[in-house]
Amino acid sequence: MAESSVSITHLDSMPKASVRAADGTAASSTLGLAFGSAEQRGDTLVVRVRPDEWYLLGDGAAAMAGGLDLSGFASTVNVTHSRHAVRVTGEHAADTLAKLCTADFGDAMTPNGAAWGNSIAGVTCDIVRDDIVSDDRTGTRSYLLLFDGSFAAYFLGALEDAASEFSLHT
Amino acid sequence: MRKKCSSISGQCHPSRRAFKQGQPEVCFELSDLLAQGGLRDVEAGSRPSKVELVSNGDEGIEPAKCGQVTHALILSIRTDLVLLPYRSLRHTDSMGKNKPPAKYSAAGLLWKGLRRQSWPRVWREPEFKSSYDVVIIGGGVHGLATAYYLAANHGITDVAVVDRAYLGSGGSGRNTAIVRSNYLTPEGVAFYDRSLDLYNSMSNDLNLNVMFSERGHLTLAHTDSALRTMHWRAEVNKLQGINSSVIDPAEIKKLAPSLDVSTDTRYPIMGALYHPPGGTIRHDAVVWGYARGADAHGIDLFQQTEVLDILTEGDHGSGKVTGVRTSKGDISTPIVVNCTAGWASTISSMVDVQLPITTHPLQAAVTEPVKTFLPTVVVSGSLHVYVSQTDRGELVFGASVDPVATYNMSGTLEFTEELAGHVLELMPGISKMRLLRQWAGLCDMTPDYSPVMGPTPVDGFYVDVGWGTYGFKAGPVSGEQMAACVANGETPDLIKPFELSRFTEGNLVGEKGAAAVGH
Amino acid sequence: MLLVPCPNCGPRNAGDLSYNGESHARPDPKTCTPEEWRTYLYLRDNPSGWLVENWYCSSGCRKHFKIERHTLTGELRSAILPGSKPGLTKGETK
Amino acid sequence: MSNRLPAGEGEVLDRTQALSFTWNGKKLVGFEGDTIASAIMANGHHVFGRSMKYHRPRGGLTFDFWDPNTTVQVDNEPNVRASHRKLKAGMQVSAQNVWPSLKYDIKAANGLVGRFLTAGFYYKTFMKPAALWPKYEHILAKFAPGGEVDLDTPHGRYDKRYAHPDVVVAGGGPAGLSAAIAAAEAGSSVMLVEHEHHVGGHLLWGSEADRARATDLVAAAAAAGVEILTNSTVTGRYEDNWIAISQRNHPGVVERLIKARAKTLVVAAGTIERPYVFKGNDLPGVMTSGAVRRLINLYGVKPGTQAVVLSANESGDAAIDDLRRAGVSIARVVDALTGERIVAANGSKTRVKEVILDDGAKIKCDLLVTAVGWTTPTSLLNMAGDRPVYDANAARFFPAGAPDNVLATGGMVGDGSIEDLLEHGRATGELAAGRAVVVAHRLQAATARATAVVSPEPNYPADERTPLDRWPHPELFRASTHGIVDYSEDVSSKDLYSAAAEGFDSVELLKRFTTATMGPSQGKLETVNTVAVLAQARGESIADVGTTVWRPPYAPISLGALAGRINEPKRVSVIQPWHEANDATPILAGQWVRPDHYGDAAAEVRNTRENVGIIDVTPLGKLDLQGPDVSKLLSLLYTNKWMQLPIGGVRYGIMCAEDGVVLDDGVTARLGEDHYLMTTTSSGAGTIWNWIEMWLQTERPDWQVHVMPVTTGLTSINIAGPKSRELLSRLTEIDLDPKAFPYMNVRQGTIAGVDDCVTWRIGFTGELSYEIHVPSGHGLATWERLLAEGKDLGVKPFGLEAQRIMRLEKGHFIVGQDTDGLSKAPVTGLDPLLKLDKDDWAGLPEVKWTLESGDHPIIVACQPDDGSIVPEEAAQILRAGTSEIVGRITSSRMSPTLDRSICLAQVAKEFAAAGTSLEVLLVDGHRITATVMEHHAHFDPEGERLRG
Repeated sequence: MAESSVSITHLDSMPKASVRAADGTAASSTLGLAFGSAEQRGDTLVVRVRPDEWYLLGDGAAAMAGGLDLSGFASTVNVTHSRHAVRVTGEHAADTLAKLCTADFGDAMTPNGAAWGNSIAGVTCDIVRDDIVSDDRTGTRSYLLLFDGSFAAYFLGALEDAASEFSLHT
Repeated sequence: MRKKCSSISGQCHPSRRAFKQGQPEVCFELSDLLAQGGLRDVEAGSRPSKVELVSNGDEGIEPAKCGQVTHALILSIRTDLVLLPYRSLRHTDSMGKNKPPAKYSAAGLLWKGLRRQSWPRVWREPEFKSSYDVVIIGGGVHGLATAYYLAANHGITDVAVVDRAYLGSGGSGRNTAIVRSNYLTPEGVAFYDRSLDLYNSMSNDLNLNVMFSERGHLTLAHTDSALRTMHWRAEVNKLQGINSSVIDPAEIKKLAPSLDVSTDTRYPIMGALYHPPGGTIRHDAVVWGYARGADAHGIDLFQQTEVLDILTEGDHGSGKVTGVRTSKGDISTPIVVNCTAGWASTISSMVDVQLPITTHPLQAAVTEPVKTFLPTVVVSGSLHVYVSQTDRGELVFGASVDPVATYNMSGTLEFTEELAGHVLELMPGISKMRLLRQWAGLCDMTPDYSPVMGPTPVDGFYVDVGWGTYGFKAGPVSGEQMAACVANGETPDLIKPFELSRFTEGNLVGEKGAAAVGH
Repeated sequence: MLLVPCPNCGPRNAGDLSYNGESHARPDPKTCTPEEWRTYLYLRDNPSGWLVENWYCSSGCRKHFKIERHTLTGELRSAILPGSKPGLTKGETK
Repeated sequence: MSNRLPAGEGEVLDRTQALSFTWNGKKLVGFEGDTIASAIMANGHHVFGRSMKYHRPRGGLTFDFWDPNTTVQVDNEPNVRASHRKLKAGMQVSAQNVWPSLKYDIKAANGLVGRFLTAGFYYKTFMKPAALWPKYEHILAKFAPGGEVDLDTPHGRYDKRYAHPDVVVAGGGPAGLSAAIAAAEAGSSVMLVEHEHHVGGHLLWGSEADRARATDLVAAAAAAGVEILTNSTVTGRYEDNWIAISQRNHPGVVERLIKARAKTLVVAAGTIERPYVFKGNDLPGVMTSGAVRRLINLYGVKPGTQAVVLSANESGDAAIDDLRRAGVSIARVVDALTGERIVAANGSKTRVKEVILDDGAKIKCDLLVTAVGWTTPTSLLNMAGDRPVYDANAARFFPAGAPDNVLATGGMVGDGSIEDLLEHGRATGELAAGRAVVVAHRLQAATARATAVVSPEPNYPADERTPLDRWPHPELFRASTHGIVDYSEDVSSKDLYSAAAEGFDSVELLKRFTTATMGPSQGKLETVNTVAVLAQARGESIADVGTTVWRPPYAPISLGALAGRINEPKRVSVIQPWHEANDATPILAGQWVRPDHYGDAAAEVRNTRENVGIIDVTPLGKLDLQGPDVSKLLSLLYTNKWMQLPIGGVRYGIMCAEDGVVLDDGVTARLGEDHYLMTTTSSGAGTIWNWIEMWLQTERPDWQVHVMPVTTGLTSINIAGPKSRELLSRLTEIDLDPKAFPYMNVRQGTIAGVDDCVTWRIGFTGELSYEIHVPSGHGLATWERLLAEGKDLGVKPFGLEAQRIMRLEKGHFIVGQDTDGLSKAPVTGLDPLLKLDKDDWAGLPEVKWTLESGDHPIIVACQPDDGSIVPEEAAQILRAGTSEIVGRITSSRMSPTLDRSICLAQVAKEFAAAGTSLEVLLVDGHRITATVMEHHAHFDPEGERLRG
């Protein structure tokens, strides 16, 4: 990734669903995962972002949400338009975010597959580390950031400003 | 105690009282100097040849010939020579049992300088007694002012003031020394305006220059709702006769040219509440002035004396005070006044009086000095910052209290970051100035942004607490009123709205109205 | 900045959470006296020492929890989610 | 006259790079690597400025960061530390605190006046007459020390970053380097922070062997992966090892603040050489041994020609060697270890001339070097709770009581050979690394992550380091004469004596009264001497007097760096680009930027009342509520009843805080059996979300409700006006017939081709109106469709101001404007909404008691009798003919619809009856009358228009 030390991509049309489900419900056991982790299932990234909330991200989100058994105390909301997604990728992705966020982006605390909520540049975000694994098995750091879309113009500006000391590609 | 005092509190000028009581009064006029065209016109080197001053030893200075105009000497800090005509000096021998303090004056300074003498102790190191009429807990402005006025206004001098550290070690020495009276409610305005009056005459009343700088006070509004609140305050203020009005950005720029009043900022300055009588004061000097004054009246000040318990008889939470247990020993007393901040709940819990208080740190910081450029006090509620520049050139900053309740005064990095960000929003040109020191004080916050003053369910236990971020401003009037409250056994009208009972009765003070409106 | 041990998210900077202060039991609004209700509303122990207080992990798991904190030293003893047993997480102590 | 020495082995200069600059307007040349001060000194100038109070000329004292005497103005930057800042070509450097000029002789004034200007003199004078104090104050302010701020200085680029290193090492001397290397070799991530421009500490100005060792250490640190930050300072240590680092040499930024959560902090700040207090100790040419060593060895500057050296230690002895090598003749070595002392120094106005010894000998010289001992800069340790203890044998303070995650090493904790210091540093680094491993483990274990490995906790390593020796050192603080203790504050030991005699005899009172230690070096040089002089004055030992606590920051940090990039979050709706393109005047409402108007708010009102208008109300807080217990939740939080709301119904409600004060209001719709959509005020959205979560999680944990904020997900557009039905019907298949879709109802369906829209019929403006909530990806297109489809109907956008006028015409109150922080629900006058017969709701008891007492103000509509006058919002309402406040105008506007002024006001209950005449005090002081109206609504009180 020499030509691009950090890149910022606004994924504004990515379908997203939120599933809330209490322990012991069918939806909870179907989605599974430990709190704070993410897993790619087919074309959907499943993220257990809070103890009782999952994000379903990607083209299969609606279908997966629609297919859940919502018996018991469980519900879904389409958050495609509420939560915007930005992907920050590259060698300096973590360095860029470390200028704006208190989180420890090191492997020990936030390994690939980690998911957590944190404020970035004053905006509350849900962060998913899902490194891009290329053919030669060299992972490239990548973070998916979900945040309230009304902040988008400000937030992208702050990210790009932070990234500008590295070699930024948008 | 419940002694009645013949003088009506606040009516009698302290210096007149002092004269009546047979203490020396020294004053000197500079009107001659003014008549010559002011200080700038005084020629360098025009030193008078004759000086007539006689010392009466440790008690300060005394002129050789009372009432005779004697000229004059140089007091200069550099090349400006300042003439101080020294006249109308009177002295009557002190017949009172209290030894008067050394009189401070320019002439005294000269005299001591000429004779290479040092000044006597500013207050005594008293002997610890086992009994007092009144024990005041807390050696800050509130406690010392209460002590001073008990003696000065009510003749009650068998009083001990105890402090766990040194005098003025708490909020009195940690605040940003801003005074003003442009509050929202009529009761608040009346109260703080009396305080401002006392501050105005304090240097003379206490014979110690507290360096009151009436430099004007600007409270900025960045939103239409904030502007509405400013108008509200201005209107209430004006009805109370307080000089307070809302001004526009152009006028703000004239008063404080360093402010960015352009409209394209994130927090545009839309207007400000301007309060010309507001200003700054040397906070330590106020503490020392009251301490010295109280001491001169025979009141005993005990530093490094911690209150361990308050002794009572009768039921918990409703008994009667009998004494105080301190780290230096027990004192029997029927009256204890809690004048603490940061320990108000702890002290009150000794007599099972629960207070509507949570304790939060309020942080402050100061920059390296630069040549003065900011002539007024600037406050922005929305940006949680207030700033003034001292005569020494340092910018002094304060903020709003930290949200997390704590008794820890170590200060945070975040405070300095937010402060700097907000200050640079207001004054973008000072990014190269450097923060020199940060510190914190403890603020006892109440639900209605107003203090808790007066008696409690425990007989003899009085409180003067809950001063939030505005305790320093209120120091003098609180002392005056608490002294009246203790001496007369009834709560004066000026502090009636602030009694503890208002919380269980549901009569909160309206200052919260402004604090909760808009941002 | 203080590290606050969210029982779910682990130690987090206090600035990432919301502080809700001292815990007080809510009286029955139908039967309480004005004094009881206003004690609940306004009066606080405010100890200079150990205090059980409420926090909200507003940017993380969005759970309310309690911690026991020493208001003078900053030391933390435990973090508790509502309904769970005390002593769930040991805080970092100084 | 040049003081530049021939090139030396250890110098940090690049003599091939000559740099020109100006000093007080005079053109000088230095070299790359010079500090500003070394360059000025090399050019033969010895006076850098004048002292603050007595305006005595001052020369360099320590020639390092803490030098109190070499602060200068550089271009538009005040207070630059010339002994630390590297010289750059083109710098315009000038002396500060000189008036009228650096050379002006004020000897007469300082000699004459000094004794009158004792510490605290200003407290004792200028009292009378009071009117004159401002003039004095004005003059005093002219004496303010420091440089000048150029208010047009642009905000340069400053930056910040967070870091999570295992170990931060503060100080890059031998012990710090050794600790950093050991920690890194043990596997820790390490940041080594050095205040000066090079790591190596005193090795850099030492022997050839010392310099070689420094080079080896730096190479070893680099090899071990230590992140070395030079020209950077650990400025603070806050709770839980939250470390602030000011980095002044990061490319592209002026200064950068690094905020590091260190698992262990190693403090290796070394020692600071203490000045000696004696008469004449502030003459130019009097300096510390470290100063001459740095000048000669690092900067190739000859500090004088003939020197007297007072030496009590090896640093003084080394300085003697350095001076000899530099060709400075040694007039006399005063060996403090054998009891020799100096008494005073005399000088000309610009230079020391002779030194008087205690045997009466007078030695001619132009340089007096003192080596009298060390101060331990425990500042960072103090911030961690350490309270240093004085050791009389070693004549300095040593740290005591730092927490386990803060370790000190090096000269701060003892003395020894370089080998001893390196060994102690190594042991400290290993200990720091070992403890960091445990802290890291605890952090991981406490953070729930599927991938976090939680193994048994490693043992917490105990501190088994062999302590460094403490070498004996004579206690040398003050000679038999008085001299300056605090150079930057111009406080002498005599001042301290007299202040103590006056009763300011505790360290804190003394500091406050004299301002000693309060200046730019914050007591790094002065505190210990201050304590020592106070101890002398009190006749006590230093240990009894105690010490003072250094407050952060360790060294001054620029406001720019603390501010960093200014990131202030801003929110906009997806329609904002359209608003901007159409000349909307923006208004800030909390974080939101919204259109206030599009040029003429009154015209927008008229068009809406006559035709149809649309407004972007996206910031309205919206919460999606799902679950079987939502109706119970609504009943608990709103004052009115919610159990019977039918599907498709919309209801208005008021929420109170527990003290009965109005918290928020809004409408909530029932979309399905267990599905509701709640709206809140724009500013209340976040608060209410947290409020609901608090109730659900802490008070009603058994209730099943899921809350999801959807404010941004739905773009909200209100279509208002008599033609709104016609307009909306062109975009939707939803049956808009009033019978099918009556007032206060909600429908879901497709609008403008967009599925999943929610439409409710409500009427904040008082007109027939529909509020549509469109998935925001389609918000802008829908807005544009409405404008295009409604062209023939006269559709126009309207902004916040027009909406506010129309709501005022309808008499709707705004929470936080017409109510305030004390307004309990009965103030709204909406008693029918306050259901006291419900078992519970937030704030119920206070509302009940308030209603029972009847003692509360109330919101009324009123109209000035002269309809052309608009009383200001906040105009006070008075009891007629008095100045007693009985209420205030809370909202007021000129109504374009009624063509007269209209108001809402809060008044005391006795003034609330319809027809009551109110006396209103205008801001200009005039009083007018206004009449209380029967209804809150000034316009269409029966609501025929909105129900039509």
